[in-house]
Amino acid sequence: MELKGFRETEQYDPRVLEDVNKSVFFTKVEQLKAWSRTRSLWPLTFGLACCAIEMMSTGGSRYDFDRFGVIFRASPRHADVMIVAGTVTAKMAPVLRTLYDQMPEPKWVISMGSCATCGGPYKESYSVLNGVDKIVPVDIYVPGCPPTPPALIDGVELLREKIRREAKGEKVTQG
Amino acid sequence: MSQEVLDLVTEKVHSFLGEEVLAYEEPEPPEEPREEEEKPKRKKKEEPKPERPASLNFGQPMIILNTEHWSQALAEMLRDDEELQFDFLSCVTGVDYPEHMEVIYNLYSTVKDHYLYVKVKTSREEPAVASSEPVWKAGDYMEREIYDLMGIEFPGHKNQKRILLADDWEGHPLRKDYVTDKKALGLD
Amino acid sequence: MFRLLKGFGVTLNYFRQKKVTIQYPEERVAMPPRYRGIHRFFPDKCIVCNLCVQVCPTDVITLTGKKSEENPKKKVIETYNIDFQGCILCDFCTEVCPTDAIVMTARYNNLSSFNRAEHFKDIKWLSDNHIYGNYEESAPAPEAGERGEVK
Amino acid sequence: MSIKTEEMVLNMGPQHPSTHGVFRLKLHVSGETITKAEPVMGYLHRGSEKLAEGFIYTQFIPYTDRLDYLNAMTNNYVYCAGVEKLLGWEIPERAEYLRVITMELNRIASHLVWWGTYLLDIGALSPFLYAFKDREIVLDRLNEISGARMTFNYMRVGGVKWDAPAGWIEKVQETVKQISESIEMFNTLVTGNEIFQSRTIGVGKLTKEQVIDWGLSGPIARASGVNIDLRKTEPYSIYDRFDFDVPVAEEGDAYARYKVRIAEIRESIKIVEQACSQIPAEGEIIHKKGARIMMIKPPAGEAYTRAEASKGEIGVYVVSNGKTKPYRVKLRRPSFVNVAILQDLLVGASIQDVVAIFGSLDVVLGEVDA
Amino acid sequence: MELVYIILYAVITLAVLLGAVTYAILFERKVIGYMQLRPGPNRHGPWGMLQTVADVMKLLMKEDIIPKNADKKVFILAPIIAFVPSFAIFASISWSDNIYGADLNIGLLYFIGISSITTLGVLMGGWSSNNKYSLLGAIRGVAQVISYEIPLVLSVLGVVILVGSLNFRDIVYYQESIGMWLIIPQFLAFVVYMISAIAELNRSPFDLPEAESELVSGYHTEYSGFRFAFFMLAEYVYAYAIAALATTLFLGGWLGPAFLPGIVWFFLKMSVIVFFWFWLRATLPRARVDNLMRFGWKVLIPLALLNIVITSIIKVWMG
Repeated sequence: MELKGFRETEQYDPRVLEDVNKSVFFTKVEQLKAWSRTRSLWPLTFGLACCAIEMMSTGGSRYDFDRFGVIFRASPRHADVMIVAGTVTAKMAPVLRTLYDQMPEPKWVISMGSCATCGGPYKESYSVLNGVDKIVPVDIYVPGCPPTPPALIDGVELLREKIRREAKGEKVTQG
Repeated sequence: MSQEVLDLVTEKVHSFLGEEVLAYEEPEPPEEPREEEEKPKRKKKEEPKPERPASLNFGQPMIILNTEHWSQALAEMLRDDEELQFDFLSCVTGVDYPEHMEVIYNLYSTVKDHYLYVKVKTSREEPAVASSEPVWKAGDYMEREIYDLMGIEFPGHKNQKRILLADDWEGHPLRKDYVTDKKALGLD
Repeated sequence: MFRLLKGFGVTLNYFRQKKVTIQYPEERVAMPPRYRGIHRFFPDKCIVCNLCVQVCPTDVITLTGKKSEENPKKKVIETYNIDFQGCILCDFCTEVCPTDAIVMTARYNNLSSFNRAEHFKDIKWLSDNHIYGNYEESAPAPEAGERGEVK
Repeated sequence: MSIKTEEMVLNMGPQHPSTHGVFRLKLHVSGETITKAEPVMGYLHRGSEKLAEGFIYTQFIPYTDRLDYLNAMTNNYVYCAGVEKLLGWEIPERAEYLRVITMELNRIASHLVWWGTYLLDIGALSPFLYAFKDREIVLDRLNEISGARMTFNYMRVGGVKWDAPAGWIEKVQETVKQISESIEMFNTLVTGNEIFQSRTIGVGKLTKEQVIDWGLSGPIARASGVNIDLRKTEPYSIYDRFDFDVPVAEEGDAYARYKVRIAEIRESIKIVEQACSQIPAEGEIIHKKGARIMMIKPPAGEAYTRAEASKGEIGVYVVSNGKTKPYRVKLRRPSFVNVAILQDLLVGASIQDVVAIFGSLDVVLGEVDA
Repeated sequence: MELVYIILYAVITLAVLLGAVTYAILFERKVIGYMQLRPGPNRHGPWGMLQTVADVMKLLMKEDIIPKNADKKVFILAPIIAFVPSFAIFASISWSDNIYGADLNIGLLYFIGISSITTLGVLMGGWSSNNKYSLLGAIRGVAQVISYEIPLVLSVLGVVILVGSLNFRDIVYYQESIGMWLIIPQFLAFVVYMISAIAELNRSPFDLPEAESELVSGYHTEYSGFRFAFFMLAEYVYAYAIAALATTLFLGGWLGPAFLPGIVWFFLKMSVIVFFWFWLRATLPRARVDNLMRFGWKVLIPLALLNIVITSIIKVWMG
């Protein structure tokens, strides 16, 4: 949706563009949008397994997700980013997809931990989906089993970078 | 103490079902069938003997029944008998062997503080074991789980349907012959 | 009613107290030396015994060896890969390693990526990974019969 | 004129903030009263038991961590103890002490999480953060000894993996002191609070008969006057060496369960303190054969082993056929058994109490679904 | 010419209020954060000053989803109905001796009348979403507001009897003339007012209509983007309005030592009240629905009536 703006940005004089990028007040609309989006990433409270507890710890006092403007929302309609924290099973996959569809654009997905990334310890299991990227597009993969809270903060930080870079018109790989 | 419980259970089961149920032609004296040392076991393995239907398993009494002998009435007897009072169903396990299937009930008495393993054997072709759910409610979910994962039927269960897997799942994954094909399931 | 009011004192007391938050990206979260983070690999120490591959519950380690040039009886490692996306950090690979060729560092951060294929770490990445670690403790000396005896 | 009324079916979950994971409750509601409750689970069924059959004995230990991820140490323990029972091994004394200390620390952490999340369900924000703040310091200790924050993989068949690092025991003593100070604060903030009491007293009442019939265990059972704590009634490991009480309440409501859990944290602290002062300074930490993790081969046989986890009786039924891989591992997960009571317990309750009742059972979905 | 002033006043008030509300949200997050031993938002702008700005901006640019099953017209109208009255209330508030909007003779009546409309927005939102949680939240919300509107109005009546006017400025002048804030003679009314105000605002411990753990997000579960932002802003604006009313009625409005201008005193008093609400939120669990109703009808209303009786007696006594 916000991809429309990309073409226009290339017509600026690169020197002007540089100046524009430096200052918040002269920034292009896209980047202002990106700024507000990166500053206010609200994840959906979507805990599946062990990683969910680490996700909760990240919201706890020691790491305090709120510092970054990250507050958990219970309703998918209010959320910007879905942190898939835990094993996605065959039974859960359709539900996850529904929740993703219920989220308003623009939305992002962080795959937290081995299970969500590739099935992890349960990749041989008969009921586990090997990678949440099979049902929803994933933006960031956070490795670990479960990833520590700082690792999740890193993941969110990286998502921020992705949003910023995409607003500038760069293409960030998605896989 | 465990030996006494075993004797008591054997006696009660005998009077309930008749002498032949836990009968055992004795090739050796019944004392100390299985102790915790490994050594005698190795020997056992080489010359397989018929399993003792009433024995001590790691110090706890265990009786082995065939599925036709296991019934809700027997379960009720175990629960309600003054001297036994196995009121707490601790665990229900299903095991799939090449020739047969087993359901193991681990019973505990909160009053008398003693244990019992009840092992019920059933065939692989049509596995069915009388449900304990009407007797111990705890059996409800545990038996449903076994039905779900191993495909053992529990006649008498009020709500026997899949619990962990989706309702339209095919096969019973915990059976030894179940092949996990994630590609076919659309999971890989 | 008054017990309820006591609670206000508790929260107000916390209001004044020092905050426990670690300002993470600026401040480092110190993990203990034993912390199981991503691996480090020492190619010189490896004797290509394949134990780590066998013990890995999620089969994320793959390796190949080749004959050593100096000593044809010995094998040296050629490729060594850990597919970190599926690694559960159980530490079994380092536990069975007779020569401590594979160890776990306490590194947990900056491992996220845009692409899950980037979690695939090869021998070069693993041997260059020495940011911080816990590899001063050495495992007990392996028993003679242990190597290659599995299965 | 008659008004047509209709029974409403309310679906809670599988993604709902207070089901703590992926659990679904199908509630048939007439007015505000629940007429039928159907728990639907399996959204996190990962097939651990099947996987166990493909692993050598030790390889399954990390998977037990991921069942009840809040109380992984006891899961570790019960599985190792199950295999040790088949093997008939003696566990070195120091290892037993380390096991007890870590298990009890983990129990404290688990109850703290429960305390925080339960209060969050009830609608209080801060206790959640206070609980997690205190849990962090407990996790720090466990992290120092095992190298992980939640999925410890600390125990091995025959002992434990690591010895305590230098100065760890003293740190643990310091930590439990801190925790017991926090507990005082928790009591001031919550236990006496009239709003909290009005939400929990008399809610979700369970009788002694129900508890035994449904096979409930752990704090739920003890809150209904069933005095079963396996650490006391069937002392495994070295629990018979410690002097501690089993908190029991008679009321059987959510508030009683709350009180029992808070009291259990205190008892765990007592055990940890005693274990820290009794632990032998030196010694083996693993059975001499246990260190060779690829070589564990219990003789054929089967046994049921159980232990007291923070949620209740956790059991493992291991069937060995004398090979390096288990023939069958059955896990008796306390949450799975405990959650069954919801069908009975919720009927007649009103919608507003659902959260208070469900939360008071302390269910972990990883454990329900295995 | 006067029209220009009116419009100017409205625009300025709106802008200032919106700014104030964004900081109210930040203030809440900071206060609650501090009570939970964490700093709260501190990354975006100095001291996290731009946090709420970013939040609101992001919400305004989010995709606007109207659920397929929703009653479209009502769904769209609901946030507006919730939002507009909460701003309209401020027309009657008198910030200081010389800064004020409409000097209404029936200021209090206007305030209470208009503020009730917000509830309609809640009901419409919950109803039109066609979601069981939203509906339950809305029903709870309406039941709660109706129950607590009565003690709220009754508690205010004491002040009205004492002052003999519905005009906010008169009420403040009266407090100036008797030399004390009305919180002292009307303490009972103040307590009743504060408790029912919390229920009116759906704030913790009476936040049942949007109880996160029970009803996901209550009546605005299905709302996304700017419509949700409207609900959120309305909630905080309304909170400020109620605090402003409390300041005027009980805390002497803009009165205060002369070293600070009146409007600053007004804001300070308002902030204290708002801080108190945040403090409540950080401390207390959520009340039960039936207890809430019982408390409203059986405790607060009798108390408010008692207060009226006592006030009347005093009034008659003093002539």
